[in-house]
Amino acid sequence: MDRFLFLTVDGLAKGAVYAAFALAVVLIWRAARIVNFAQGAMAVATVYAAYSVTQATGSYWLGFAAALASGLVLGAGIERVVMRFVPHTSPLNSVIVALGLVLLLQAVLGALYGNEFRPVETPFSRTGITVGGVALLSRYDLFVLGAVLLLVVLLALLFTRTSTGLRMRSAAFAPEVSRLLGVNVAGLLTFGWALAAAVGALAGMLVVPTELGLHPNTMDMVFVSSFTAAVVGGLDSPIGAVVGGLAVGLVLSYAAGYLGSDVTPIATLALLLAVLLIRPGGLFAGVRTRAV
Amino acid sequence: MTLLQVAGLVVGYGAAPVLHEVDLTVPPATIVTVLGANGAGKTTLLRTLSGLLRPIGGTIRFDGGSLAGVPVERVVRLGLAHVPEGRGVVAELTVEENLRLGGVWQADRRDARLAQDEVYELFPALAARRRHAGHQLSGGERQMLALGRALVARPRLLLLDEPSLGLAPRITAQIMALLRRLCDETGLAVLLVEQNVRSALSVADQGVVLSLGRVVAAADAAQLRDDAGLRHAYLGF
Amino acid sequence: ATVACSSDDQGGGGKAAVPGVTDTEIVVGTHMPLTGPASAGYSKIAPASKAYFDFVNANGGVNGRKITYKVMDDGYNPANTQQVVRQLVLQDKVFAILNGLGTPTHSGVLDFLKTNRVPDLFVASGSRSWDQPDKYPGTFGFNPDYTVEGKILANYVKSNFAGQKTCFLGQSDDFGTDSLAGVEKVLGKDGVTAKETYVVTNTNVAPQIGAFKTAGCQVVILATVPGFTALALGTAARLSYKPQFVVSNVGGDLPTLAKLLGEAKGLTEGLLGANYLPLMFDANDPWIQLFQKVNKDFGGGAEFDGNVIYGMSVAYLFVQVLQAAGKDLSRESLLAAVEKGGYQGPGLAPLRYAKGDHSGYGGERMVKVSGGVQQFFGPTYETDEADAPVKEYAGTPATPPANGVPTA
Amino acid sequence: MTTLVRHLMWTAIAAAALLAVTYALPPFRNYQLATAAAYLCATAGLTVLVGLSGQLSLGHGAVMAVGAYAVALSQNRLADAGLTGNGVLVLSLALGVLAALVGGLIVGLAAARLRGPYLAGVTLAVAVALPAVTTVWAGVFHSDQGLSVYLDPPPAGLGYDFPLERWQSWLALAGALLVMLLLANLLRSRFGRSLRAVRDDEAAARLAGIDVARTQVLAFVVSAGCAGLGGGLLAVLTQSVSPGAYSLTLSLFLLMAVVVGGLGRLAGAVWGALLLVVLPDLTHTIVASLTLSPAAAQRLEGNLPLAVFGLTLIVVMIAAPGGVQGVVRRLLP
Amino acid sequence: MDEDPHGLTLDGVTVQFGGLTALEDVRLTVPPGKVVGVIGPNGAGKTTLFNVICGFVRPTRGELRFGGRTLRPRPHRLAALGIGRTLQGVGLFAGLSVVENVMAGATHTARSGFTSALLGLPRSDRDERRLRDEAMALLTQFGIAEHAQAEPAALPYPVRKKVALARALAARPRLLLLDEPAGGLGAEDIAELAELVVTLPGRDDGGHSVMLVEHHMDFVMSVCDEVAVLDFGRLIAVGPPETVRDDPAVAEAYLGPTLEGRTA
Ligand SMILES: Nc1ncnc2c1ncn2[C@@H]1O[C@H](COP(=O)(O)OP(=O)(O)OP(=O)(O)O)[C@@H](O)[C@H]1O
Ligand SMILES: Nc1ncnc2c1ncn2[C@@H]1O[C@H](COP(=O)(O)OP(=O)(O)OP(=O)(O)O)[C@@H](O)[C@H]1O
Ligand SMILES: [Mg+2]
Ligand SMILES: [Mg+2]
Repeated sequence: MDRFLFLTVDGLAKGAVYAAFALAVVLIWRAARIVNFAQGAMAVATVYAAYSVTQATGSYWLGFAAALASGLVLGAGIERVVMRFVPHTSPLNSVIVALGLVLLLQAVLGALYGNEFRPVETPFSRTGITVGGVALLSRYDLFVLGAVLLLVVLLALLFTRTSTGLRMRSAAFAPEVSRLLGVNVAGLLTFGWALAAAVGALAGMLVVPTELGLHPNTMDMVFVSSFTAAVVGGLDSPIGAVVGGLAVGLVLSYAAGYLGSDVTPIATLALLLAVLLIRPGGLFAGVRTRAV
Repeated sequence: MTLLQVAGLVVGYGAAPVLHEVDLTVPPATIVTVLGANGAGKTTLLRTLSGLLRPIGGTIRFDGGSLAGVPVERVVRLGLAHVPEGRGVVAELTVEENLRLGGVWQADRRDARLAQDEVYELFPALAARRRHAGHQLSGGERQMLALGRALVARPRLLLLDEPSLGLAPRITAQIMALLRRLCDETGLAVLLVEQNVRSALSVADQGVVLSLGRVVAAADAAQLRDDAGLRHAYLGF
Repeated sequence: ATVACSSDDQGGGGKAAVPGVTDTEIVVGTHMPLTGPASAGYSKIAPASKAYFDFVNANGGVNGRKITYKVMDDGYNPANTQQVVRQLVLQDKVFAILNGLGTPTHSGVLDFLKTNRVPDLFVASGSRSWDQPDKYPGTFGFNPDYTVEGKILANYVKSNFAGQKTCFLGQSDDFGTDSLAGVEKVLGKDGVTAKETYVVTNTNVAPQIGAFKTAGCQVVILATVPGFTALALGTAARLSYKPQFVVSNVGGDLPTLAKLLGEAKGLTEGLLGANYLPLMFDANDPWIQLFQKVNKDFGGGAEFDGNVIYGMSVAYLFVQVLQAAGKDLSRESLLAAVEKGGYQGPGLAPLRYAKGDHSGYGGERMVKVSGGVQQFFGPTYETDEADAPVKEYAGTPATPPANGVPTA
Repeated sequence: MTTLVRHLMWTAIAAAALLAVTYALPPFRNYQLATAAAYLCATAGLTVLVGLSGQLSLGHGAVMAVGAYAVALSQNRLADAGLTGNGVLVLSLALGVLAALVGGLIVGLAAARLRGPYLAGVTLAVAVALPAVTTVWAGVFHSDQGLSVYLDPPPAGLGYDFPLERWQSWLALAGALLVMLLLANLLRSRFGRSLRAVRDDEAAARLAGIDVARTQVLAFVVSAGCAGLGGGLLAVLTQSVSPGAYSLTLSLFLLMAVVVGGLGRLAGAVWGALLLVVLPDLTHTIVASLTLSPAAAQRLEGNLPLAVFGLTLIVVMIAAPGGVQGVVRRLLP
Repeated sequence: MDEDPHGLTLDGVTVQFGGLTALEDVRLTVPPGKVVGVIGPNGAGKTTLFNVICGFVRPTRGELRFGGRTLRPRPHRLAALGIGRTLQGVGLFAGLSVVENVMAGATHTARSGFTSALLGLPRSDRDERRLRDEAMALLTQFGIAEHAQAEPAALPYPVRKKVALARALAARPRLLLLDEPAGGLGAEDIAELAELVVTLPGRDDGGHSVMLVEHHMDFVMSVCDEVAVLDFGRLIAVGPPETVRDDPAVAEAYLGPTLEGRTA
C-alpha cells in the first residue's frame, strides 16, 4: 500500500511537469491550429538563456524571468520570421518547418553551449516531505503543481472570459472571416506564438531540473510525453492537458514500479489507445463536428 | 453626397483582370444591389471593397477617405461590414461567441451587448441556439448568424454577398424588409449582391448589373424592375 | 599483398598500397555521437584523441607519417553508423577504425569491417562482443568489460560491506546485464536483494529507487551512464534515502557528475567506484600533466575531464601500436602489433591483448569521492569475465616518455 | 496498351538504366544508392498514406523495423537450419512484408477512427514503444544491441570479386522497382481515386459509395507493406537491425523526405529517398571542407551539418511548398 | 398515404439532438418515378431528414423502408442500395479532376478486385475504361465535357453543381436526394436545372425517383409532383404543389406574408 501511495505521489509530481508542457502544446494548437514540434527545442533554448543569466547574476529568479522573456521573444520571432511565410497548402508544411527548426535550434545550442549536460537549479528543495516513512511531495513538487494550477486557471480565463481569447480562437479557426470582423489575425498569431513559447519556457524551467540536466536534446522525450498528454486530454482543452499530463505521469510511474521500466513506453501507447478508441478526440474533446 | 465611391476599379487573380473599370457609388441610407450571372465578378467586387483583394487599378473612397492600403481588419472599424459568400460562420465557436465576435473591436461593450440582444430579437431561431456550435446549425441558421454578426458591428455600409442563399422565402422577405427599415431609420447603406433578383429589386433603391466584370447597366431599381426590356437584356427574365 | 595486385601500387618499391597509408600520412577514422541525446560527454572524446594526434604530428609524427583522424558523427544511431563507417572505409579509404563508440552502434559494423579486413581497434564500450578473436580477428576492445568491472565492484562490496543488503540498478541493455552477471558471479544469485533496470528514454527513476528503499537496500551498485547516476543520487536524496552507492566507471566520473548535479554535487560525497585511467584530481600524476598540456596546446583548451583523459589514452595506445608495427606499416602488421601485447601507458590495470585475447583492460582500482575530490585507494584488481577470482594486480603504472610521444 | 504492359516497360527501362549506373559507381556510392532504394520503398508507401489518403504517420520507422526484424529473424533461423541462398532471402523479405502488413493492419484499424493530431499522437507513441518491445522480449530481439543479419555473398556466377555493395544495390533496387510498379498500378486504379476522394471530403466519399474506414485501413496496410520491404532491405544492406536504427528520428525523417520531395506523387517519394541519403552527406562534405580552429571545430563538428540540414528544410518548405517535384514540374513544360 | 413497395417510406421517424427535436414522427413516402419536394423554414429538419435516409444520423425512433425492405442505412452502402445524394453546397473532391469526380461516384459498380488493381491486370483496366466512358457520357449529356480534365476549384459555380449532380447519377441510383440543388444559381441556370430534373424519372438508364430540398419556390413548383412541408420537425402538409402553396398554414410558416402577397 505504501508503495502504491509512493508511486501515485511520484507519478503526480512527474505528471505535473508533463502537464505544464502539455499546456504549451495546447496553447499553440488553439492559437494556430498546428502541433508545434519545435516547442521542446524552443523551451530548451529559453532554459539555456535562463542558465546564462543565472550563471552571470547568481539569481535563480532573474534566470526565471529571462526564460519567460526570451520565450516571448523567441516565439514572436519564430512566428514573424519563419512561420508566417510557411504556405498553408497543407498542414504538413508547418510540421516539417517545425522539425527543421528543431534541428537548427539544437545545433545552434550545441554549438554555443556544447553537447553536454549542464546543471539547473531548483528554487525549492526537492527532498520529499516524509510522512509515516513514505516520502511524499517535495516543496519543489508543490511549486510545480501550484504553477501548473495557476497556469491552467489563467489560460482558462484567457480563453473563456476575455475577448482576446475569443479572438485568438476565431483567428485560428477562420482567419479570413476573423479579419473581416476586425480581428488582427497576424498580430494575434504572433501573440499566440509568443505566449505559447513563454508557457513552454515556464514548463521548461519546471521540467529540466527533473531531467538529466540541460542539454540541447533534453526536451525530446518530454515533448513526446507531453504531446501524448495533450492528445489524451483532447488538444483543445487546457484542463484536458492537465488531466492528460497527470494520467501520463501516473501510468509511467505505475508501469515502472510494478511492471518494470522497460514497459513504460508500451504503457503510454496503451493509455493513448485506450482513451482514443473510446473517445477519438481525447478525454475533453469538444462535440463531434456535423459531417453534412 | 456619397458614402462609397468606386472609380475605374480593375481587379484580377492572375494576369487577366476579372473586373474591368468598374464605377459605382453608394449614397448613405441607400440600398444598391449588384446583379449578374454566376462568375460576373460580384463576389470579387465585394472582396476588393473590404480589402481582401488588392485592386490592380482604380480608386475606392469610403466616407471621403481612400481605402487603398487599409488592412482588412481596420476596414470594419471605419464602418464597413462584409458578410462573405458561403456564410463565414466560425463553425467551432458557439452562436453566442460568433455574435460577440461581431462587436469585439468596439470599445463600447455595453452597446455591443445591446446589439447582440437586438440580433436575437430579429432572429428568434438563433436565440434558441445560443450555446450551439456553429457547425450544428442548419444552413439557413448560419446565414442568419452571419448577417446578425455583421449588424452587431453597427456598420454604416453593409456588404452582403447573396444573403438569401439557403434562406426560406419568409426569412428572405423579412431580411429584405429589415434592410429597408435600417436604411430608412438609421441611415445604413447596403451594397447587396443577389442571385434572387426579384427580392433584391423589391427593396433596392438602385441596381447595377455586372456582366463579365463590366458594369453593363446602372439604373434605379424600380426602372430595372419594371422595364421588361432591361430585364430581358440583362437579367434573363 | 600478392604480386598480382602490384598493378594497384601507388608508391614505388614494388609493395602493395595499404589503404589510408602513404609515406607521409596515416588516415584513421571513427564514429562518435557528436550530436543527439547520447552526445553528452562522449562528444569530447574524439576531439581529445585528435588533439593528442596533432601533438604527435607536431613532434614529427610516427615514422615520418602524420596521423589524420576523421571523426564522423553518427548521433548514436546504428543506421548512421553503417553509413559513416562505409564512407570511411570505402570512400575515404581509412587505414583503420579507431575507438568507434557504443555497443549498439558498433555491433552493426563488425561484419562489414571484417569483410573488408579493416582493423577495428579499441572500441569504446565495455561490451564483451569485441573480444571474439575467432569471429572478428580485427576487432579489439579497450575498456574493461562490464562483467570484469561488476566482479571487481562486487568483490569490494563483499569484503567491506559484508552482511549488508546489496541491490543493483542497471541500464536495460548489455551494460546492465553484463554488469549484473559480474556482480552475481561474486555475490551469488541471492546476494543481490533487489534488481531494477531503467531505460534511457524515461528519466524518472523514483519507482526503482523507491523500491530499493522499501527493500531496505544498504548498498546499491549502479551500472548507469552519468546522467542516470546523477539522477539516482538525486532521487535517493529526494526520498531521504542514503545507501552506499557503488558506481561503474562508465557513469562515475566526478567532474561529469558534479556538473550534472550542480548545487547538489555534495551528494557524490562518499561515492565509491572504480577506474583504470588516471584521475584528473591527481594533479601530480605525470600523465595528467601531459594530457593537460596537450589539451591546452592542441585541444583548444576544452574542459578537462574523464572523457578527455579517455580520448588521449586511446590515442596514446594507438601511437604505441603504430610504433610497434614499424615503418613497414600494413593492416596485418598493425594487428600483429596489437596481439603482441605488453603495452603500458596511462592505464593502471594490465592491457590483456594477446593472440587469443582481444579484450582491453583487465582490471580496475577502486576510487572514492571525499572532500569533493575523487581519488584512487587500495590495490588494483584484475580478473576476467569468467570465473577467475578477483585478485590484486602487482604491476606498477608506467611513466610517460619525456617528450610525451611513445617510441617503439 | 494495358496499364501493366506500360508500367512494365517503364520499369524495364529504369532497371536497365540503373544497372548501368551500378557498374559505373564505386562501392560506397553503390551502397548509398542501395540505401536510397530501400528508403524509397518506405517513402513511396508513406506518400500513398500521407499524400493520397491524408493520414499522418509519425511511426513509419517502426513499421520498417517490423519488416527488418522479421527478415533478420527469418534469415538467421533459416541459416541456422542450414538453409541459405537467394531463394531463402526472397522468402525472408516476403515474411518481412507480411509481418509489416499485419502491423499496418493493426495500426490502421485504430487509425481509421482517428484524425489529424490524434492519429499523429498514436503513431508517435508506436514509434517510441518499439525499442521497448525489443527490450521486453530481449530473448528474441536482443534489446538495444539488436540482431545481425545473415547474408549470403553475391552469387558465385557473378565472379568472385564482384563487389558486395553492387550486389546489395541490385537487391534493393529490385525491391524498389517492384514497389514502384505495384504502387503505380494501384494509383491508376479506382483504389487510388478512392484514397484521394477520402482525403478530400469524407462525407462526400461515403455518399459516393466509398467505405472510408476500409479505404483508410487499406492505405495503412499497403503503405506498411512497402515500409516493411524497405526495412527488410535495409536490414539486408546493413546486415544488422537494432531499435536505434529505426528510431523516432527515422520516422520523422521519412516524413520530411516525402514532404520535401513533393507530397502525393510517387516521383516525390523518389526525390525524398535521394534527399535522405544525399543531404546529410552533402552537408557533411560542405562542412568538412571548411577549415576550423580546434576550438571552433570542437563546437561545430556535428552541429554545423545539423544546422545546415535544418535550415535547408525550412527554406525549401517556404520557397517551394510543392517540394522538389513541384519545382521540377514547374521547370518542365 | 398508401405505400408503394418500390419507393422509399419513412415511418414515424423522430430525431433528437440532445434536447432539441429536429424531426418528429415523420411519415412520408417517395413513390418510384416521382419528384418529391421537401420545403420548410430554416432549421425545420430538411437536411436532417436526408441525413437520416443516408445514415449520417440515426433516428431516435421510427424506421425506413426502401424497395419493400427495412433500410438500416450506412452512408457508404447507400450507393450500392440505389440511393444517391448531393450535398448542400457542392462537396466535390478538390484533388480529383472533374471526370475522376464523376468516376468516383460509380466506385461500387467496379467489379475488379484489389489484386488485379495492384497488378495492373487488364480486368482492372477494363473497369477503369468503362467507368471513364460512362462518366464522359454523363458529362457530355450535361454539356460540360470540355471541363473533364479541369480541377473543380477552377470552374464556375454552375458547372461544379452539375458535376456534383453527375457524380450522384453515375451510381445509377433509383432514388436521388438533392439538397438545395438550385442554391446559388442564377435564373437561367435554375431553369436549365429544372428541365434536367424533370427528365430524371424517365431517363433511359433506368429512371430515378427524386427527393429534393429547395427554398426556390418557382423551381419547386415547376419540377415537383408532390411537396411535403416540414415545420419544427413536423410534417405539416403533403400534396400536389398547388394545394400545398395555397395552404394557409404553409404560407404562415414558410412563405411569409410579403412574398405570398406578391406571388399570389
Ligand atoms: N480565387 C480565384 N482565383 C482565380 N479566379 C477566380 C477566383 N475566384 C473567382 N475567380 C474568377 O473570377 C470570376 C468572377 O468570380 P466571382 O466569384 O467574383 O463571381 P460572382 O459574380 O460572385 O459569381 P457567383 O454568382 O457564382 O458567386 C470568375 O470567372 C471566377 O472563375
Ligand atoms: N448534429 C446536430 N447537433 C445539434 N443540433 C443539430 C444537429 N444537426 C441539426 N441540428 C439542428 O436541427 C435542426 C434541423 O436542422 P437541419 O439542418 O435539418 O435544418 P434544415 O431544415 O435543413 O434547414 P436549412 O433550410 O436552414 O438548411 C436545426 O435547428 C439544427 O440546429
Ligand atoms: Mg459570388
Ligand atoms: Mg439544410
